[in-house]
Amino acid sequence: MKFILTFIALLIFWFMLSGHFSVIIVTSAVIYALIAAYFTYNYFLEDISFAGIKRIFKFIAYLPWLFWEIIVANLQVAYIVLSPKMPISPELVETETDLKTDYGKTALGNSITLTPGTVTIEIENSKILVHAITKEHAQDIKNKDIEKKILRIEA
Amino acid sequence: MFSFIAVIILIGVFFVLFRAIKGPTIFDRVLSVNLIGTKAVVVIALIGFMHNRPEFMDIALTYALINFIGTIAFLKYIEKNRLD
Amino acid sequence: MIAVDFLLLLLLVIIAVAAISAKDILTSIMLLGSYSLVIAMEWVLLNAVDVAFTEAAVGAGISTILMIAVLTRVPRFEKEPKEQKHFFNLFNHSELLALATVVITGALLISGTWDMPAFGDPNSPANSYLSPEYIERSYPQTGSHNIVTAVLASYRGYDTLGETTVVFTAAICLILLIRSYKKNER
Amino acid sequence: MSILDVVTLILLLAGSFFMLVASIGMIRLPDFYTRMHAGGKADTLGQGLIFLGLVVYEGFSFISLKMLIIFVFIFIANPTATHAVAKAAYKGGLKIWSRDNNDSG
Repeated sequence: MKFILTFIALLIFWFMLSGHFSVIIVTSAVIYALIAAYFTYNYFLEDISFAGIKRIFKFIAYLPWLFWEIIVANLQVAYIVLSPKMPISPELVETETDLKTDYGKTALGNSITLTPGTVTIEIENSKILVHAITKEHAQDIKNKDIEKKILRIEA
Repeated sequence: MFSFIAVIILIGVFFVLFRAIKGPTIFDRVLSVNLIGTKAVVVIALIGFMHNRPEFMDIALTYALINFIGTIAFLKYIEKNRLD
Repeated sequence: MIAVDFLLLLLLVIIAVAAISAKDILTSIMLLGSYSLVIAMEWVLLNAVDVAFTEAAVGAGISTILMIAVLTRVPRFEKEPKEQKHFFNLFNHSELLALATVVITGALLISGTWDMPAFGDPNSPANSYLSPEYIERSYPQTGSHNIVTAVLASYRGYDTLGETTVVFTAAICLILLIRSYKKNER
Repeated sequence: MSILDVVTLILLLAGSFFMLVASIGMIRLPDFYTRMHAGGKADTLGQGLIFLGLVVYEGFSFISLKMLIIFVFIFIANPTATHAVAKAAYKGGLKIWSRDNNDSG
């Protein structure tokens, strides 16, 4: 099952890149996708459950908020970098997370990195270590706004 | 239009290169090289549009992939002093 | 366009000098990685997409990882020179000789470019009769749609055969060198 | 100049502005962890905006599909790479910079 899904994903990726559909190319696509799927299907696709489709839609609904936060974050970085006095007071923050799956933790880590003033340094089991660029952002991380949103997706 | 944007990004590459050469720690250098790679992806895409030959996007895609792998390889060496 | 060209060449020179003068070999490898990124931008700018693609896969990807693999078996930092050189001692005779050789070779190479046709000149010999010849005949003669492939693999077939032999030998040597550390050491 | 050209130009200029900010940040910020903020955020959005601008310019075609793949890949890979560098630096024992002990700049 995992093998077939990996094979189909690789085949779709091949056709997205090549865009040609002659006999030779389709045959070689199938052969190479089989070889690549044989080597990689254990690393790819950790858990397959059809409840995952619902999660994907929830995740897509989460993206606009994330994109808005990214833009805010960048304007803030631009302000910090371009202002002559550099209003920063860096701090390390450590919190706990209730997320279970690896996908959820990855999404949380990347979201923290992309949102204002904070960068993920380490996620070990349920501990997160975050570098915040000012004291206020350290407080934001302790409030766990992002984590609540991702928990709602995972549920 | 595209060459103007490419020039702006290349000026940025000079700044990043300064940090890559001077960088007090090795991690500054890894970060700088990663940034040079990402800027190269953008510049290659822009050059493709400058020549009206946007098939160059294949190279940009390859570079985006290779740059990520290269960064991970550097870090693996620094952390463990070996690659396997 | 010319500004992009100029900036890329300037970047190349700076990266090359920095890569030579770095004491930490890991830094040199990183700078060489970015060197091949920059030179690939230059290839793309000159419309040599195939070369840029090879540079992407080999120059930035594989050779960087191979060099790191070599670095796991050799010391990472360069040795300090035994005695610190005094400024007046900086150029002793052998270095002056090397400098003279480099300058003369460079001057000869640059003087060789004066007779070349201008870049992209439509009336140059290569563009006036050689390229149309290849464009017309390469498909009927070799059966390859890609003209560069036709030139490399058919018209210059023996040359390419030699090249691939060299590359193949190098690959075998690398495999022999690198694979032993799984079994014997560590 | 059609409206699409104007949108393209705005996106490209915004993207190159953010990439320039990332580069200046790499020079001006005092230590590795703060530089990471510039490299991880500003560069990601800058690249994303430039590719979005190129997609708008190109319209709907195979090329823009590829650029969308690059766009998605950037937003996954860039924060991951930043996180990997940060983790390695933290394990390597690099201290964070603060106003009180600014010796590591």
